[in-house]
Amino acid sequence: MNPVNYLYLAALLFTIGATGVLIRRNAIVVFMCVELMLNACNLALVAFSRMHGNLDGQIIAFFTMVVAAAEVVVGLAIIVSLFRSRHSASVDDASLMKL
Amino acid sequence: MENLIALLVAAPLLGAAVLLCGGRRLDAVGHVIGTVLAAVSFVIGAILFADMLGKDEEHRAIAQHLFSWIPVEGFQADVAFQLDQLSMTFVLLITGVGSLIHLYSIGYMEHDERRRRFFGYLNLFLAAMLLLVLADNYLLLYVGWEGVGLASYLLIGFWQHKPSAATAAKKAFLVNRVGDMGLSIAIMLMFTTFGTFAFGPVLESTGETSEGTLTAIGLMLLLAACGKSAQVPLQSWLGDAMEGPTPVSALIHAATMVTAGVYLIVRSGEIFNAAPDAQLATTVVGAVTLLFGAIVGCAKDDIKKALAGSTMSQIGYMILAAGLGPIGYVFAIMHLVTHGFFKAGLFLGAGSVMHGMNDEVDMRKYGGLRKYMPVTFVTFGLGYLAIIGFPGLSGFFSKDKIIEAAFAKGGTEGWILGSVALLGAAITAYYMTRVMLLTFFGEERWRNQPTASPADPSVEPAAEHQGAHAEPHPHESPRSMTIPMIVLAFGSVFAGAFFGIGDRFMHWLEPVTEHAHGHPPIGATTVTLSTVAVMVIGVGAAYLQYGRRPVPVVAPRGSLLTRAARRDLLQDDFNHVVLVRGGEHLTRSLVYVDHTLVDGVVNGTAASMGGFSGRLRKLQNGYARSYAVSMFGGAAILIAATLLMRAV
Amino acid sequence: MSFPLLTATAALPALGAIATAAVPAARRTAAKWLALLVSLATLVLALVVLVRFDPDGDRYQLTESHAWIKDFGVRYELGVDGIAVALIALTALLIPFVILAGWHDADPLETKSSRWRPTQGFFALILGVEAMVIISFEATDVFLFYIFFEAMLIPMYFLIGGFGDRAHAGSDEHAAAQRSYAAVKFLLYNLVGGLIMLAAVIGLYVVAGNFSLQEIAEARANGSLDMATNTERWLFLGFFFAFAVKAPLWPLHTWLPNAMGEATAPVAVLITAVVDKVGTFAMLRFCLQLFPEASKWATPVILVLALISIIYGALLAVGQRDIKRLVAYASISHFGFIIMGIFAMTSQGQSGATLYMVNHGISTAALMLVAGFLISRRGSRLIADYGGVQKVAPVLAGTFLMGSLATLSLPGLAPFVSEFLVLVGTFSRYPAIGIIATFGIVLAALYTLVLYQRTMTGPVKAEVSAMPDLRVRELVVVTPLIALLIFLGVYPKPITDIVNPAVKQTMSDVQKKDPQPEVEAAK
Amino acid sequence: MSAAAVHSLWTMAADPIDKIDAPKIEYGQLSPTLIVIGAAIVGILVEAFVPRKSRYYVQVFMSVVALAAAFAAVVGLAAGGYGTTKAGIAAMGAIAVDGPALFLQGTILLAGLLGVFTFAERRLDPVAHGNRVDSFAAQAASVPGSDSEKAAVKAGFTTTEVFPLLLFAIGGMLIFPSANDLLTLFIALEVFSLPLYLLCAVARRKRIMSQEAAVKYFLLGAFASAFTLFGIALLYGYAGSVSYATIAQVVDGTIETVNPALAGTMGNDALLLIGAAMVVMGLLFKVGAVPFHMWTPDVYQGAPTPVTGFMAAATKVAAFGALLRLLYVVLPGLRWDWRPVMMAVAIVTMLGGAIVAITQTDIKRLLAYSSIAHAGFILAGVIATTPDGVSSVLFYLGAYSFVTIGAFAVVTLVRDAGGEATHLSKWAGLGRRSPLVAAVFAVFLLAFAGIPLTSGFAGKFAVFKAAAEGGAGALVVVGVISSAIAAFFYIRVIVLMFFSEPRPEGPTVAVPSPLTMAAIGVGVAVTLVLGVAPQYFLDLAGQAGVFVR
Repeated sequence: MNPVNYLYLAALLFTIGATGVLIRRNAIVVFMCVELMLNACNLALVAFSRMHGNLDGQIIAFFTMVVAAAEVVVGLAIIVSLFRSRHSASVDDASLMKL
Repeated sequence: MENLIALLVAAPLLGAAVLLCGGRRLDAVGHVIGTVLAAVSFVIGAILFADMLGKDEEHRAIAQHLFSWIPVEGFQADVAFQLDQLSMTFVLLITGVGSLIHLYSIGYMEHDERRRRFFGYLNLFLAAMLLLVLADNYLLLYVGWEGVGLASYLLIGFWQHKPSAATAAKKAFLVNRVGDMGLSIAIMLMFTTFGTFAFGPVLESTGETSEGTLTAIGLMLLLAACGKSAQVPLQSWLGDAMEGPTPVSALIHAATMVTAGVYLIVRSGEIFNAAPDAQLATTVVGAVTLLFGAIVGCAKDDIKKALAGSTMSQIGYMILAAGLGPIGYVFAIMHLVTHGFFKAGLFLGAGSVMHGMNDEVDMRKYGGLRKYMPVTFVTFGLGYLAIIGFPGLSGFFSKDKIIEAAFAKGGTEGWILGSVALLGAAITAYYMTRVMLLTFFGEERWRNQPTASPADPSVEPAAEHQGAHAEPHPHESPRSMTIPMIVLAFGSVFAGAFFGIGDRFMHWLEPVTEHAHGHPPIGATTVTLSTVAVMVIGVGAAYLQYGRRPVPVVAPRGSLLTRAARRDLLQDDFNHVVLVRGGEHLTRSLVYVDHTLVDGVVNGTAASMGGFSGRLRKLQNGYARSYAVSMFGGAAILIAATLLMRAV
Repeated sequence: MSFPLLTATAALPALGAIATAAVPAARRTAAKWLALLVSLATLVLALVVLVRFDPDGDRYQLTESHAWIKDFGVRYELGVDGIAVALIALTALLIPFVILAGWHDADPLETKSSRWRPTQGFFALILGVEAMVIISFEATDVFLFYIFFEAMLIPMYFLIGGFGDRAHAGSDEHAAAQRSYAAVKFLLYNLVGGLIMLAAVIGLYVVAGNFSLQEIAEARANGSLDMATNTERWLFLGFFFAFAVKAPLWPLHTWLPNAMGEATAPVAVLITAVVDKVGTFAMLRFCLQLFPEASKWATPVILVLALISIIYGALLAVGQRDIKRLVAYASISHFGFIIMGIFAMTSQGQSGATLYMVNHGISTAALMLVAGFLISRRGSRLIADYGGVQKVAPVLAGTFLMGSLATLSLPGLAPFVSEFLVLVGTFSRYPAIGIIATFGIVLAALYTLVLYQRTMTGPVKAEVSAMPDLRVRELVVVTPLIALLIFLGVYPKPITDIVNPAVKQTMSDVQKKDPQPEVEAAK
Repeated sequence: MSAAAVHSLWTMAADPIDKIDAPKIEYGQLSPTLIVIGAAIVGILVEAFVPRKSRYYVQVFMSVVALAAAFAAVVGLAAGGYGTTKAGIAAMGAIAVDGPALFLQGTILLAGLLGVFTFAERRLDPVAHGNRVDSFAAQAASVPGSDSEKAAVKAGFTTTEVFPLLLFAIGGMLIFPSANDLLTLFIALEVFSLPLYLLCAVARRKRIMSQEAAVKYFLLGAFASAFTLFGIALLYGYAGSVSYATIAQVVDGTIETVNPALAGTMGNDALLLIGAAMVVMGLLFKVGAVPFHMWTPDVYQGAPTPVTGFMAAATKVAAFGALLRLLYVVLPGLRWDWRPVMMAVAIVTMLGGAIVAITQTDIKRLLAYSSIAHAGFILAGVIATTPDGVSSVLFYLGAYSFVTIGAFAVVTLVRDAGGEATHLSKWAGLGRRSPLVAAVFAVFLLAFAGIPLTSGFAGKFAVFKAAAEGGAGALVVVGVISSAIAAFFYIRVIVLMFFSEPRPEGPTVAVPSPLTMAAIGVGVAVTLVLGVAPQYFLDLAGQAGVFVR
């Protein structure tokens, strides 16, 4: 199958993720959407890696996963603390600071 | 000898400086210092005169260069004096009459606690006036020109606590400024035309430039003259100027300063000779003012204002003469001098009357004063005869000559000007007789009726113990006041004859103003006779109106003309409506414009910026997702733009 | 390496400012005396400069030149020509009077927290301004000039906003608001001007590659540096705009009345007599030298604006109810004359303009300071609140009159000389403009005399009946100024001698010749 | 991690393995980064093993020492000529050690040092239960206002983890501008972002806002880095490598050995342009350029002020460093594509920041918007695309970071019952109450406004000059206009402080410990020195103005 299709898929996933970030209220979901975007990137990297026949892309993909994991740690910590202090995980509720 | 010229100016200047900066400790001796220094200046003048007479006509003019005043690339203004016959005439007049009036003021201002300052101002005036007539270039003349303006401003407003006085002073200065504008423009024109504004070079090289330029310069000089000499249309200030102490009116607003315009025109003779249009304008101004002043003089009940009108009209004669060119210059100056004598005399007389009448100025409240103040009566009477041109007295000689010259101008102009001058003579006779009768003859209208006018502060203490409503006790003035009057009376009697007979004065001035004999179409004798005739008519008319019938204390409503004349023929109202009111509206609206428009634009931009900011910051609505939207959109735009850049 | 006289002249007040600011709160009087002494010492230095300057010598003298910011092509270059010398002398001369006049203006009203030291601040700021003004007169490096041209706004800003009239002391909320509005307006106007100039300065660097006035001017003269016409015009406009705001020229003038109205009289003098002069001076030195062609190109417009300033300023002065605002508008009118003289591009005009800067400084100082004394007595700036002062305080009235007469440029007083020179200079090239401008002298008489009449003459108002006459300190301030006015009116030669060569130089920079008199032209 | 190395490993798999040659690491040249990260790791251990009472002192001491040492190392390297002559690529192509890198690392380290000082400040808040407290939550985990929080406060807990976090962030920032391939760039980005997210969340006062700031920063930051990563993927797809040098060569078409597999994608400029745009966007997010700026005000306001100060200064420095390297090393070939776009961004950033700031009422938000406007000014220098441009940007960053840290440090001093009094109305009459503090803050504001004799002016002049010479005159005009607008609100604050009457219930100015004093003092000193005699530093930046390829 033409590797290019993987790129299209990656782009699609990335867009879905981005859209999710834009439309979903729940912080956790938003965050998951971000993760989705990262994984879209991974897909693209791997696809390119295959096309170019060198390993860099795959290596980077691994790094990305690690980074994603780290982000989860930090992110969940923050989101949880927010949730505990306001009993809601809606990003729209967190709008004290504006203008 | 040359070096004396500077002293001439320096003496009174020193006086002014000392008196004005000296402070109270000089109060006791101030008037003495002032008078002495004025006299010193007169003596110096006399010495120089004697020296000048010693020389032959060609070499009489002397000059003194003090220092270079404003040295700038291509622009040379010096402080330098020139003393020729013309200047000398003025020097003697100014210092002579000036000294007399200093003397007179000692008595007149006796009760004023600010007498020292008064003498300071008088000295300042003398200095400025001498500077004016001694300057050897127009710019220095300009300094004197405005200097006398300042002095007159200070003296008119001497009793500053009187709003009327302060206003009159301001008015005088402002109207004069308009004239000064003319003078400065004239000087600028000279500079651009001749590259200099020293009398010598300018007047010699008049031939080298176009008549148009010269006309322009001439008209500008005329404007200046109108301001200083209270000629129509800038005459309005002189009447109000009578707010000043009477000696001031006598010295500045009768004898000397107001005649500076005549000096300016005669001095600039060559320019006018080469610019007939300017000359014509001058004669017209003179003629108009001559009538204007005379008519106003007839209507005024305030003795000083009546005399002021007469001054205006007499100077009208001089300007008229000066406008006639070489045939008139000499007579203009001659009339100027004689007028200096008799008009000063008249004013001092008026002052002396007021002095005896608790400063009452309304002639309708005088009457029959001749037996209470004989000296004043006699001197005033002589001055009166002189001004109406009673044969043999000085006025007769000078005025008659001017009328001749006016006719001699020839053509219709000549006829018109001449007849106007004649008419003026008649009216002069009329209103002066009126003054005379109202003041010294008739029944004593000042008895048992209150003195209306507020007592002059200088005699406040007196006024108090008399009570505000006490009836005045007319009395002769002190010696220090009568002596000057007597001296001036002599002048007004004999000066004319002395000058006129054998054309002494003409020969004296000729080298400076070069004289041309004018031949009136109707012989000189006819003119003389008609002059006398109209004079008699004028006197007669006045006698019929004021000598035979009792004079009402309260002025009758009078004819339309009379009422208009009482209001200076309404031109003051015109000024008020057009200039004052209009000006106020203009400035007020400008203030508004400055605040709303000019300032508004800036504040407006600031405000709109703020509003824009306020709207813009609404985007920062606190919702993380909308921030994400802007980022997403931004990214999209960024990518699109980048691709676009490549596409184009 | 000779003694850096110019640096010293600027550095002395700067150091003095720091020292004054450092004086402890309690020792207020000490701070005042320190400031006064420093300003006097500066005056001495300025006089030394005046003496050391040789009118017939090089164009720029007492020059100093040190590397400063190589990367910006900036050097620390000082040097004075006649015009600068005259203005430095003026500045150094006025500051002591300003300090003396403002002796009590900054005394704290109520005892604030011990760290609040208004008095020290006031005098330190004044000295700071003096230092900056002097160095911007001395700078022959565009960038160096620009730096201080901008920086002097800050101390001025604090002087205007921080210290009001005793009449409207801090307690009054409204007055405080007015004051800070005026201060902000002053700062923003000048800052915007300065920033636009900054763009032009950068542009100049891009074109010329360095900032040395002399190098650029020479390069322009000998054609080795030619700018595209448009570039030159844009740069010129950038520079001129800033100077026109500072000067101020209609329609950029509206900050001046507010600033002068709200500031104390000494500060007002500082603004109009000292700081604003930098603007006109800079037109003469930078606009004409760096952009001769553009200057000539812009002349008609500028002359018309100057003309408007003259008439407009005078008319508005007539319409004012507030003494200080009146003087402010009068100043606008006078600045119109100065700018007109500069751009008439005739020797008389430019000598006149330079002379005008000096004379206007002295005369406005005299008038404004006396007005300040008057206001401090009655506690009101409204003309209507006065009347008959002449009777109770004759000396005050007399000095006030002298100031007024100087303002209406009466012959015999200094301003007349300069004003007439400007008029003649303008007239000889642009007769119409010259004539219209002459109307200014009538209007000047109008507003000054109206002011004098309303405040000083007439019946004595109850509120002023107990008004004391001038005190010794105040006399010490006014008398020398008036004496100077008279002296320079009778004998301006000392200044013209210094100025003329510089003017000749400028004229040659713009390659302009004076118009020949008709008669000689005919020959 | 260079592509080549990995590749060889993979291909050799078939052959019998005799030895694996270890990658070559120039520890000396990497020492600054290594020191900091090492110290951070040790810091974690400290948290684990050192008794609570003494942690604070150990952490502060260690952080200061580490940063000082790292700075010394940077100076050493620079002195050793690694900035100029010996500049080169280290760590097998992953890290560039050259002028800009060292200059920026130095700046970041100094900023970090001052940051540590402000972090360590414990005199400002009133003593709680006999313990001096800093501006960080007693126990970030506990719910605001809950009993556990009270207990934590009572027990005198302090979040000393902030110091290791700070060190990690600094470590990431040190790598960021010197990253020489996209992978390193991405990792560095995350390494300094994640700790910052956390630091934002741990304020002692106004914790809700603090957490909100953290959430916003985190989500948006992650969002942005996702874009960056996708951009990286595309660039990799375009060039078949993530190494700057290789990509640059591919862009210029000067690459020597063309792998036939690459030929397909290499031609495809869409990949290149989109990829580049997305990577750049990630960086623009970090520098807070419009329209990616919206996190800035909220985060700056919510985060603990010391963190804000550090973030505002150091993040900008690091991000601009990376941006410069990306644009000058990787994409010079694309200059004509990105320049106009960046110009537009610069213009909207300058104007947007300045205009919105006019109506701000909170001092921290105000400074946030001003930092946006300044990002615009710096972009003007970036766009110059001349060596002068680089050095002007370096200089500006240096000058700006000190002013910023100083300014925020002053903000920490003005306090009332509710902690820092950041609402502008509370600052009224500060100049009357405590002239010194007000004067210092005025100096910083004037520097922001770019008044002559302050570093702000020198920097602004430098970048505008560079821009003008680089042919971006329009930017200069817009720049001065927005400076004028900006001046307005800086002056507003000064007016407020000096010309309006103090409120009776106004805030008090806390007397700080020598730490904050040092931070502020250094800020003022640098501001004035760079304003009056900037030549030396300009030279420094000038020498550092060349990137190694």
